[in-house]
Formats: sequence, structure tokens, C-alpha cells
Amino acid sequence: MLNNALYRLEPQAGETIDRAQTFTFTFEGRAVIAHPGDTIASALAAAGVHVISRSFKYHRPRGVMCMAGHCPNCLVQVGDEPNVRACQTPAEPDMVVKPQNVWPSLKKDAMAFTGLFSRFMPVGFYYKTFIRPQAMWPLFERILRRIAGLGKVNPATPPDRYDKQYLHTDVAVVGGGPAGLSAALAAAEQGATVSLFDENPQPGGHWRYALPAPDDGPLPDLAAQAEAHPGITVYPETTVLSCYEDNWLSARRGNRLFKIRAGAVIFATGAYDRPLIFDNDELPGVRFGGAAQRLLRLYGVQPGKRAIVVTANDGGWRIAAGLQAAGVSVVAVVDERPESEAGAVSHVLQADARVFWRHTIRAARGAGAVEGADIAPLDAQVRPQFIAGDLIVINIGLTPANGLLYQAQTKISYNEDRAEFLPETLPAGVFAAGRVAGSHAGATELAEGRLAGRQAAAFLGLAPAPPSAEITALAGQKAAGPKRSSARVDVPGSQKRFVCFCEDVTDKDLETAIAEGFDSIELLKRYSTISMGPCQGKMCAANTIHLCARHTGQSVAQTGTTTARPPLAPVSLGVLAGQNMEPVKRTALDAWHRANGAGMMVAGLWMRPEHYGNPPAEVQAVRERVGLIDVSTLGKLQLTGPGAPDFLDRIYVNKWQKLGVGRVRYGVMCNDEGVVMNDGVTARLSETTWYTTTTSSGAGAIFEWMQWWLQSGWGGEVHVTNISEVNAAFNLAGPRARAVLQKLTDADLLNEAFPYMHVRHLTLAGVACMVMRIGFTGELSYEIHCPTGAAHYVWERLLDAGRDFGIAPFGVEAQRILRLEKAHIIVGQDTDALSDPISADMAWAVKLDKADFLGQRPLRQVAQDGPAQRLVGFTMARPGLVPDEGLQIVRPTAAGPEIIGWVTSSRHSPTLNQTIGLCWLPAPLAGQPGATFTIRMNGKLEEARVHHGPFYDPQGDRLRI
Amino acid sequence: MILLNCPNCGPRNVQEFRFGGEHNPRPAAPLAVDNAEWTDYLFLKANKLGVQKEWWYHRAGCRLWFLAERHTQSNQVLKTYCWTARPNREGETCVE
Amino acid sequence: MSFKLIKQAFSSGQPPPMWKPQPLKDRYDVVIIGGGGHGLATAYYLAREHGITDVAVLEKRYIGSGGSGRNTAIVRSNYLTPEGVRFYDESVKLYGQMSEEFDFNVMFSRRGHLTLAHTDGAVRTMRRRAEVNRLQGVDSRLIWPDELARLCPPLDLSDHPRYPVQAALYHPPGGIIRHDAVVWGYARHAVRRGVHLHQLTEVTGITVEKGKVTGVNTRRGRIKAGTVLNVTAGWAGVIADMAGVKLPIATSPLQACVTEPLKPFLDVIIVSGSLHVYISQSDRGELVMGAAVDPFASYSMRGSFSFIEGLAGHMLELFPSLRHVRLMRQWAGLCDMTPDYSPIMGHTSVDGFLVDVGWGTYGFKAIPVSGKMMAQLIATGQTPDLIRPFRLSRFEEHNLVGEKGAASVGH
Amino acid sequence: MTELYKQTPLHAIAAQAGAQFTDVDGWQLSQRFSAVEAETAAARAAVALTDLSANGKITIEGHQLEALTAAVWQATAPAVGAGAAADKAYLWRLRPDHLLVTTAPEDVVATLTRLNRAAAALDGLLTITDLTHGRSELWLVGPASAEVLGRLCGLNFGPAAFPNLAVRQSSVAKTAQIILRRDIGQTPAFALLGAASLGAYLWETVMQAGQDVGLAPLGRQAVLGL
Repeated sequence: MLNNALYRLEPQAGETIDRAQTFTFTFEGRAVIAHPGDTIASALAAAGVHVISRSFKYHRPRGVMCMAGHCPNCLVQVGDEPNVRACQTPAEPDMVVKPQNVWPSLKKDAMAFTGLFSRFMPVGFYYKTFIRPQAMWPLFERILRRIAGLGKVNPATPPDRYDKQYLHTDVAVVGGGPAGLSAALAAAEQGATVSLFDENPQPGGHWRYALPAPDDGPLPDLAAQAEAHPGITVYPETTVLSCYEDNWLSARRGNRLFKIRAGAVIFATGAYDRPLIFDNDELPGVRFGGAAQRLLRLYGVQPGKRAIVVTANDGGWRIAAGLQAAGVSVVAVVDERPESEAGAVSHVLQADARVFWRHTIRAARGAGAVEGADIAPLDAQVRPQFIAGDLIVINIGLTPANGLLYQAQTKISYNEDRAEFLPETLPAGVFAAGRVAGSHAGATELAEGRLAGRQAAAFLGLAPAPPSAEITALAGQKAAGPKRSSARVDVPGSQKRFVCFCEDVTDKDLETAIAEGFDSIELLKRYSTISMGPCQGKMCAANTIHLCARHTGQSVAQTGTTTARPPLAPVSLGVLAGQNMEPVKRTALDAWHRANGAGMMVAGLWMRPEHYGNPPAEVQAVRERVGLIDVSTLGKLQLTGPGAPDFLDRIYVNKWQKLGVGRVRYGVMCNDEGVVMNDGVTARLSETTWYTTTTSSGAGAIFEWMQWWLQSGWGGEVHVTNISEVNAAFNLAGPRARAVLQKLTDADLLNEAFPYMHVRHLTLAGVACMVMRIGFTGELSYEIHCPTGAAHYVWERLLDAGRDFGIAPFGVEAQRILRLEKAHIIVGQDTDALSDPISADMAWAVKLDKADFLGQRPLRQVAQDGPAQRLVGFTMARPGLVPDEGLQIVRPTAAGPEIIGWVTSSRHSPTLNQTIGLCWLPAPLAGQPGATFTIRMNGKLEEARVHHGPFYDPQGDRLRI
Repeated sequence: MILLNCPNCGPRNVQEFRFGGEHNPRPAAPLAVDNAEWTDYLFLKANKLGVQKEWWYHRAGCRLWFLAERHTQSNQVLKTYCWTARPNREGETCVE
Repeated sequence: MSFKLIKQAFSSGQPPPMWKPQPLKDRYDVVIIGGGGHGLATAYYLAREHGITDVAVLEKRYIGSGGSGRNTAIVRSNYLTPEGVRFYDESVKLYGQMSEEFDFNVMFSRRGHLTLAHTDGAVRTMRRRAEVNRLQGVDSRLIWPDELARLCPPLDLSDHPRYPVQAALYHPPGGIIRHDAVVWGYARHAVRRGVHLHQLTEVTGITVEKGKVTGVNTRRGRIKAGTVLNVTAGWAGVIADMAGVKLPIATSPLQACVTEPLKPFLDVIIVSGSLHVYISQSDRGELVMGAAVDPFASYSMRGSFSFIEGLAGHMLELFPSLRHVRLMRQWAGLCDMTPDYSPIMGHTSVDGFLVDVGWGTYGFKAIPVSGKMMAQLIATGQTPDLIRPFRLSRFEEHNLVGEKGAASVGH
Repeated sequence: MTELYKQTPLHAIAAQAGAQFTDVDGWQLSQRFSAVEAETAAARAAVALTDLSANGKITIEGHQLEALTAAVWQATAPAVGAGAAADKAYLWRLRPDHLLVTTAPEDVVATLTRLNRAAAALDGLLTITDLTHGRSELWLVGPASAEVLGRLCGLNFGPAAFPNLAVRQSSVAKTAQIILRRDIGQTPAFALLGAASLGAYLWETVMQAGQDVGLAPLGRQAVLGL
């Protein structure tokens, strides 16, 4: 058990922990006491645990540095979850927290030895190693992969519930600090609906933990006003992740993802501490001013016992005063500035605190944690002075949190005077206020927030625009305001000075990379991998630009920035995926199929019965008796109006003008490249009403294709209506089909009254149906289209009526065998993205003498030149051998096997007891029935023979009984 | 996610629509044009870096095919309108 | 441990630069527009195999700033058509020798490439590709869930997902490579052999007189040239317009993303044909993921939220245990999409103005062989047989290459 | 023909959820799932989901919709995006040339007859199609219905953007749906009309989306009682 009281202070005003309750969680096996409201990091800090992780490359010890989720130094594994930011994640009872990528333990990490060989591991070293011998590279790679990565994925991670919520708001305010709160209030007062997003449990921003400047005056309780205002909805614990076109934002709260369409967006995202680069600048115990104040004020934890405060602004002195008031002894304050530039600050310190003006830190010293710092004057080259202490507070400047402004395509430029990258040109509907826009005094932040709120309301037309005089006045107020950020980014030294904490990149590495030719900011990033780690440049991007500018002799502005990419903060795949929504289409008979032994198969978005246990038996039932299949998945389109025949003539290769009422015709549809797009039968139900079926997969696409031609210029007097789901459809097929159907209707079903390729409206068992006599299976068959609601009833009446005739349901597999026995093609299987109907053995359907139709020009060419390749039937020399679909047809030549075609369909035919199939062959070979060729099967060439026409009932007599 | 102003339904997320490609009218008499013009229609593309006239289909909505003028660099949509000469929602005749 | 590294360890000075800046001449025999992998490889092979060194590579930003630096670095040759397979297989072989040839480790990691089939139609296409591959001497075969489970344990092979995995096309030689290293390798060795590399030199116009190209205009002045090669995937149409050449290309963004680094657990590349997503784990432990091309043409590289939403949904169908894994960054590159998913290489109607474009989502795989072939074409004036199927004139000859089946779903 | 049973696309799911069925105009409709009072209370307090797929749904395509509406119901056709009550029917304008007419199950046939007769007297093409069997019709009833819909669809369901008697067409849970708002008394209510084959998927997806706000199934009896 770790002693929880070691660094816990007396209750602090405004702290967010509940001291009355405690619970424990484990860190590296040891129990840690925490209060509700503690994060993992605050509880560990209270228990005096300084080292939480090890760095990626040199495995250097790392601890809490920013306490704001921006740096990578507190990444831990929490149960199944890798790469958790300990400083942002609330501690919970019985959490199992472990350090990542360390062995055997955090304290004694074996990989720390790499630090000794850093001389041999300069920037880009992996490009210069493991080159020879090439064969050894896989072995080296396996070693590299074992030491790579941080957290672990548990293959047995249990599922969890995630969801998403769309939001619509006039004004979205990102950041609930002083500027954000005043902006929200100002916009709401103009009548806008406002959504305010803040990543912390309570809004208030830096006012929650920072000691306000003396001239800030009493701090109005804006958070309470915002929460009370009817026009404002506050979303706490919600991190805005991205901003895309037309103010489309995303944000996360726990397992919920918000997708927000905002009329206007105000970014009041504040700023966070910018690191200073010096020797051992990432030693545990080096903490930013923000981190020290958060630990102190929010969690009542001493950031250290004896503090050395390194600063360049009056804020550093307020932090020293705050630490001192909480019982932390401040041993020294080191300020870059001359005393003349500081405010009246030095009086606040305890007597024995040492003050250094025009000084900075040269190095952090200590084994595994801070034991002191080397301080040196800026204007003289003298030996640094060591000062003992266990806490180094770095408060030399701020980086505006402008990631979302960059994403919103804001033009941001470097302000030399204030040493910060500030917004210069904001896109329409995007506004910025507060520390992200360079305001560093309480009053200015509030004023800029109010102004942004009124500008946003004006942009939405809810209020007049604020006068430009007010805008220029505020700009003057900001320019005169206090400067927080030092222009100095680094202090030369003799040990390692880390610019990028995620990837362990030092300033020397950058200098070497630039010398090697990687002298643009983007090339520098890709070669050194700087800013490519978990913090995505929050800690290192600004400093890298300064160093790159220095070594390339360019200005900071010329150096430019790397592209800021979403998401602003890492977000889990579970949150991004949300609730699992994968649409699935079920026919009206779905439940019946599953209850009657059907093996279901995926067919596009549909689920269909593939078989009912024995496909050959199902084939036999259709050939000898009668079978019933559910074909409800077919596309069904209704064409109405006098313009229908012309339209059909234009989109099909067939002719339709003279198709009589009550007749049905098989049609093939092509595009203007002459490629087969779809096929199906079309029935003329009346003078001006047609009923077209399409393949299951083509249903939606063909409707859109027809609408395209209708609405873009070919629209005669015709409507196309998608009625695919209005009717279910079954195919009653087999020699006894008529007998079965006759039991459900007293209509005359004999050939003369109801011939092949005709359509009739029949009442079956009291249900009005449309029935077509077509022959995909090659037997006498009736395709019954009945209202979907009555499908279950009609299906069961058909099965009842068919029981005496040995009726059996059959699935897609049996249907594929039956159609193959008739050599009928399946578009999309026997044809692909280059097949035309003439080559696919459907020349009979192509009526080239028609007026203009889709595909006419290329098909005339194919008809004239003759197809190069043709789709034909084949049988095998050894009848028992069934070549898998997709096998290649190969002609042995001197230069080795030459591919001349491939097998598109193949089955063993139970009816003919031999192998049958369809394949593509060169036209000359395909034109000779009986000609032989070879299919490559398991490395051997197996002989096959060309077969023309259907394998079964070539004359089609059985269709017309 | 850009907003596309469907002439019938008003502004909607682009995910509701299907892109129909740059405006590329089919030759009035395909058999009469030479191979170069036919190849240009079938395969070649202006693929403009700038404001492009293109087709969109409101697949999840009212199933209207309509034209848009969008800058292909910023994805900013300048205007949308129907092809045929019939009144759209605002009553203004949108003539192609 | 290479000798270079030991020397660098003990010398106080900086290592030698990869490429030195050179003067911009007003005339070159060959001007290559586009400083990505294809352009630099062409320059390299012109110098190395044909002794042509009066060559300038003009890049408007920094080398590798286009597609070469934005792809997910998958190298494979399991294509559908014989022409495609032969071409990409030559590329895989060249990648295999690259580290030694450049004395620069491009980290080509052959780890096996698996294209999942979730429908019977997809199984048929995978078998077709496997058979075509094997006939071209390329190692690909159809495997079933039992073997798939051994190769990729984290994959969910149950019937729980919406589209259960039925089979996969296993292509052992497929792998991933450090794409930037390929660009830098070619740049260093092209410059070392005398080629001039000019970054931040944007081409603003191409001059053509009497049907023959005579040079280019750039932001840094006019350059005369005998041959001008357009190798600017994504902007191919913009550059071709300057020469009055119209291409069968629509530019669409292709997006990708990367997760925070994880202890490596995924040692193969997984591509799903039906779900249009793919994933591999880099040697730094990041999961690199992508999907199909964007649903509408655009030159915007801003990326979209719907891309990472859709990708996450499908990825969790394949790997449910990844739900905690955090996505760290998304980006986009631009792709030239052609009607038959095959590239466009060779002559155009303007004499001396050549193209090596139309690379869709699979240009990176072809860098070495394209460079070699374009160099041979420029040097000899004859189109090599290997790339004849990809000539621009194939569209007016209606002789398309049928890669649509493989490439449209593969990555 | 009493034993003539028409089933809605949600029949199997309703049976699984323990529905008791009743016969209305030949349809087997889920009368109730649990105690009617409990279902009514849930709908009034939070949100409930009910299957009314047997309701009549007729689409009319053509350019004489104003004339047709006047002829059949002596009413003016609503503007695009709006709905209007008419005799034994509600009219919803989807497009200048598309009108959707919704009715109770028992009024479909009569409405079709009146429409066809009126259309015959007008010139120009008018296509009247009975989509009743082709579309599932799920209703979300209750104050939290807009919130649940806001988890599945990107439209703005706020009172101003989506007032009572308004119609929109958009993507809901990745499926194309016609969304009607027709409040029942003071209780907000939205209908989702989409492909029948997707009805079961939509029911399951909506139920899961509304789990944390207490979404529960609602029978026909409770709906009539609202």
C-alpha cells in the first residue's frame, strides 16, 4: 500500500475531489488510495509516485509534466485499454493500471541501456543499419517489432455500448473558459441557440486553477450564468475533435460521439504551456506551471516539496506565491527578464528564496527524478550554479491551442512581438477569442469573448454587426496587454535536450537532419519523425519551427507549419464506429425459411436460402415434380405513360414497341461502352403500364440509371416507380406446376389461355396476384408476384396444394444448377466489366436496326468485327471432374502457358450426371462445337470440350407443356 | 462534410447524395460523331481544378437528379439547380 | 551496423547531405514534372541505364509531397490481368534489391498480403486472381478460414460479423515499405549521377510549337526541353491541359489514417474486398488503415469525418478487440482514377510530351518498374512491351485493360 | 375470407417480443406487448416504438397534383415538405411532382378508387401507385422521439426545423426513409416509411439506439388510447 498522504495537502478552495470517500486501484501491482474526483495521475502524485512511463526510443523515465492530456509522459495501460492519459482519466475503484513497454519493471527497465548507445542511434539511424546482408533484415525486423509500440491489445476485449448524437446549433462555442463563457452569453443574448463544449468536468477553463492577476478584479461566476441561460446548452467533459467544411464538428463525451452542424463556431480553446528545451528537460519532476497549479488547486496535491520556478512572465511569480501559500517551499525563482520588465512581484516570496533576474535553467539534474537544477545567467558565459530541489516549474510561455482553427482553414501567422502563432484571417462563420487569439489578461479575454459572440450572432443575421471601432479598440487593448511567451525556445547544453518527447528527438537530431538535406519543415518531420507521436506536435511543433528556421536561415513565417490534421485528440475506434448499423434486407418468408432448415447466404444486402439441406434433390424435385423458390429479392420497376415503349427501346438492346399487352420479353441492358449492365424480363400489363424485373443486386442501381436518363434529357411522357418491395415473388417450377396452381384458382391455365412468355392477373387462394410464365429453370414455371403482406399466406397455400404432387422448396444453389443446365447466364458472374451481349452469346437480343439506344455504336462495331472472345458452354473429357469457377483456360506454347480464357460457371449436373459449365474462349475456338481445350486444375491441364446451346432440353419443349 | 442544397429538399449532408460525375452531355446522334468525339464523351474528362459543373442524385431523399457548380479545391458549392425547365421550390425557373 | 553509421558516430561534423542544391539551367534534354517516386525513379534509371543526365526533376513543393508521401506503402502484385501481374511483379523484385542498391534501408518487409472474400462472387474473383498470378510465376493462392486463423489470429472468422469471411487470396511476397525512404533513395542516387533536382519549382505552363513540346514555364522562369514527362499523379489533368492534352482521368481523394503505437500483434496485411478497408501494423507499432477512394471527385486533401467513421465500423467487424485503440491522425492524397483502373504510360498526341499517370490507388507499388520503363521509352523512343497495354490510345481503340475486378477493391 | 391473413414486415419480430395479434382488414396487427396502461405511460413520459405498417400509403406522380387534390378532397395540395389533413387521409408533398397519401388500413381501397376516377378526368400523365405492402411504417411516439431520431439521422428534429405535419426524406440508420411528423394530441410522434425488407433491421436498430431513454414497444391498442 502506497502512503497516500505523502503529498496530499490541506483542502484547497475549488478542489474537485471528495475527501470524505476513498477507494483503491493498483499501479504496477501496488495499491494506491484515491478520492472520487482524482485522476489516475493525481492519485499517483499524491502517493509520491513520480515515474509513470518510459520514453519510446531511449526508455528514459517520464512522469506528469502537463497534467492536461497534451504530452505523452503519463501514458499507461488500464485493463484492456492501451495508451490511456493518466492525467485526464478519472481513477475508478479496482482499476488495474500498468506502465507500458517496460521490462521487467518501470524502475529497472532493461531497455534503458539504449541511452548508452545513443551515439550510434542518431536521427534516421534505421535507414543506415540492417542493410547488409539483405537476408538478415527479416530477423532484425522481428527484433525491432518486439521492442516497438506502447500499449497492448487484449484479443479478448469484451464489447461495450457506444452511440452517436447529431446536434444542430446556431452557435457552437468550443472551450468553456472566460472567453468561451462570455462569448456564449453574448451570442445567446442576441437570440442565438448556443452549444458550449468544454473538455473538463466543469467549465471555467484556466480560472478553475490559476491565480488571477491582481488587476483582474472579482471574477464573475460566468459558468453559473451560462448554465442558467435557456438559450445555452453546456456540454461538460466533451472534447471537440475536428472541424470540417461548413462548420461540421465532431466531439466525444465518454462512449458518445456528437456530430454537430453549427451555423457559426467560436473557438475559445485557450492555450497550453510551451516547453523550454534544456539538458534533461523531461526528467520526472520537471512540470509546467499549468500542471503545478492543477495538482495544487484541483486535487490538493503538492507538485513537489522544494520548488525552482523558471519563468519569463509575472504568471510565474503568482505560481511561486501559490505554491508557497500551500506549504511548498520555493527555493528559487529564475526569470529571463530584467527586473525592470517585471511587475511588482518579488515581495511575495519567503525570505530564503533566491531570485535570479536575466537567468535561465541550463540543466535539470537527478537520477530518475529531479534533485536540482543548474541555473546560469543569460548575458555571461560562466559555470552554472546548482540549486537543490525536487520540483522544476517551467512557465516561460504558452502555445495557443489552435489545432481546430488550423483544421477550419484559418490563416495563422507568427506574431514576432508576442512570440505566439496567432489567427490572422478567419474563414466566414469562424471566430476566435481569448488566449487562443493572444489575449492574456482577464478583462481582455472577457471583452474578446463578448465581441466574438456578437459577431457570430451578426453572421447569422440575428443582430447588427459590432462597430469596427469596437474591434480596433479591442485589438489595441490586446496589443497593450501583458506578454506571456518568451521568444527563447532553447538553452544550449552538453547532455540530451529533447524537442519531441513522444519520439525522443533532440535538437541535435534536427540540426543533423537539416544538414543531410531534409531542410523543409515537412521533410524534417518525415525524416526525424518529430511530431508524429501520440501528442501530434502539441509539445514540439512550435519549437521545431523555430529551430528549423534557425538552421535553414529562414524566418519563422517562411518556414511555415506542417498541416494540422484531425482528430485534435486521439479517439478510439469504438467511439468512431458507434452503434453497429449494418442494414440487412429480409424477404417476407425469412422466418419461414429459417424455421424449415434453410441454409441462408449473403446476397448483396439480402439474406437468401442457399439450400434446404440437399441441392441435388431440390434440382431433381424441379425436374421431375415441382419446386418452389423465393425470388422476392428481384428488382421490380413499374413504367407508366405513353412514352414507356420509346424509353424501353432506348435503354434495352431489345425492341419493345410491338410487344402485345399480356406478353413478356427477356431484355438485356447495356451502357454506352456496350457492356452488359443488367438483364430481366419485362411484361406489358396494359397499353401504358409495364412491369420490369432486374437482378437482385441491380435493383437500386437500375432505378437510379433510369431516373438519370429520364431527368437529364430523355424524359418523354413516362414515370418509373420502384415497386421492388410492394410484391414478393415465387417461382413455381416443374412439370406438375400447372396442376398445383390450378388448385388455387379456377382460371384457365392451359397453353392456349396462358402460353409461355405471357403474363396474367390471377386470384390465388383469394389473393390478387400477377403471374408470368417464364423459364429461367427450364421447366414449366409460373413466377407469382403477390403483395408482400400476403406472401406468407400464398406461399403456404402453394405448399399445401403441392403436397400431393411432391412439391419441395429449393434454394439459390439448386436454381444455379437448373439455370446452368439451360446455359442461362448470370450477369455479373458470367459477364464482367468488359463483356458485351454479342460476345456473351446474346446476339439474338441485340436489335441494331433500332433508332438510338445505349450501346448501339460499340455493339455495331462488335457485330461488324465479330467478337474477339465468346462465352460458351463446355463439358469435361472426364465427366466426374468439376473445375472450380475462376480457373484459367490455358494453351501451352513455347514461351510457356498462355491464358486464353477462364471458367465463369461450373457444376456437376445431377440431371445429366456430368460436369457442365460456361467459359470465355477466343471466338475461333468457341465457334467449333466439340473443339477441345485445357483448363489448368491443381497444376495439371485437364481437357474440356466446347458445347453450344442448352445442355438440357435444347428445344425448350418442357417450357411449353 | 459539405452541405449540398438539394433544389427540392434544401441543404443536406453530402452523405445523402450520390455523385454523378462532371456534366458531360451525350452526343445527340452517337452514330454521326467521329471516333475522337465519341472517345471524348465516353472516357476523357475535363477534371477541372476550379468550379466544375456536375451531377448529383438525392439518393436517401427525394431521388432528384440535379446539377451543381462546386469548386473542386475547396469543395465550396456555389449553386445547385435542376436540369429541366420546370419550377423548383423557390418558383424560379431553373433552365439548363 | 553500416560503416557509414560508425563513422558518423565518432566524427564531430555533420554527415554528408543526401542531395546538394544545383543551379536551375534554362535548358535540359529531359524535364520531368513531378518529384515523387515515379519522377525520381525515371530520372535515376535514365542516368544509370542510359547515361542520360541532362535531366531536371521539377517539384512544386518538397519531394514526396504528393501521393508518394501519403500512401500506405503496400507492395503487391496479385492483380487480375496477366499484363497487370507481370508489370507489378517486376516492381516487387526491384523493391527487393533496393536497400542494397541504394545502401539505404527502405525497410521492405515481406509479410504476406491477404485479400478477404466475404461473398461467393468475391471467392470466385480471388480464385481467378490466384490462378492468373500463379501462371505468371507469382506466388498467390486461395486459402480458407482454418489457415487464415493461423496467419492472422486477431481476425474474427466467426459468423458473428455482418459479412462473415469465406476465404482469402494469400499473396506471401506482398509487403510494406518505408515509402519516404524510396523517394529519398531515388533522389540521392539520381542527383549523385548528375540529375538536377529542383524543389519549390512549380510548373505554370507548357509550350508546344507545331505539335511538338518545346519547354515549360515555371515560377522560377522558362526552361527549354526536348522531352517533357508529366508524372504528377492527382494533378495529371492540370498539367496535361497545359499541353492541350485531355486525359481519361478524374481526380479523387484517397484517405488513410494511423493509430497510436501498439505492441505489434498484426504481422500480415489484411484487405477486405467487400468492406473496402485495409490494415497493416508498421514496425513502430502503429496500425495504418485506409479504405476505398472518396465517393466524389475533388482536389481537396482535407479529409472527411465520414471516412474514419465508416472505416472504424468495418474494422471492428474484422477485429472486435480493437475498440479501445485510438486513432491518432488522418490525411488524404489525390488519385488519378481511370475508367479501367489501369495506368496511362507513354506517348500523347503532342510529340515529346509523355505521361506516366492514371495510377489510381496503386501507384506506389509500381515506382521502380515505371521508372525503368519510362526511362527506356525516353531513351529509345520505343514503348517497351511490358507497358504497351497501358498506352493512352487504348481508349480510342476501345482496348481497355480489365483490371477493374482486382484493383478497384485491392490496395 | 376471414382466414385471409396479411402480415406486416415486423410480424416475426413482434411475435418474438411477445405481441398479441388482432385482425384488422385482413392484417394481423400487434395489439399489445405488455399492459396497455404501462405502454401508454411509457409513450407519454419518454418514448415508444410501434408498428403501423398496415396503414395505407399511396404515391402519386405527375404535374397536376393541385388539380387532383382539389378534385378528390376539395383541398389545396400542401407545399413541398408540408403535410395536410384531408377526408380519411393525410396528404404529404414530397416533391412538386410527388404526393404521398396516407390512410387507415381500411380506407386504402376507397381512396385509390377516388384517386383513379379523378385522375382519368385530368389530362397529362398521373401515376397512382399503392405502396402499402412495400413500405414498413414504424412510429416513434413520445417527448424523447426527436432525441432518439437524432441518434440515427442527421436532420434537425427541433420544433422549428421539423414542425408538426411536416415531411422530410433522409437517411435513418443508413436506410432511405420518408419521415412524417403527426403528433397524437400533445404527444410528439414521427413515422418512418421505408423499404419493407429493412423493417426488422430498422426496428432492432431504433430499439437499441433508444435503450438508455427507456424506449419500449407499443401496441395498437395503446396508440389508439393516446
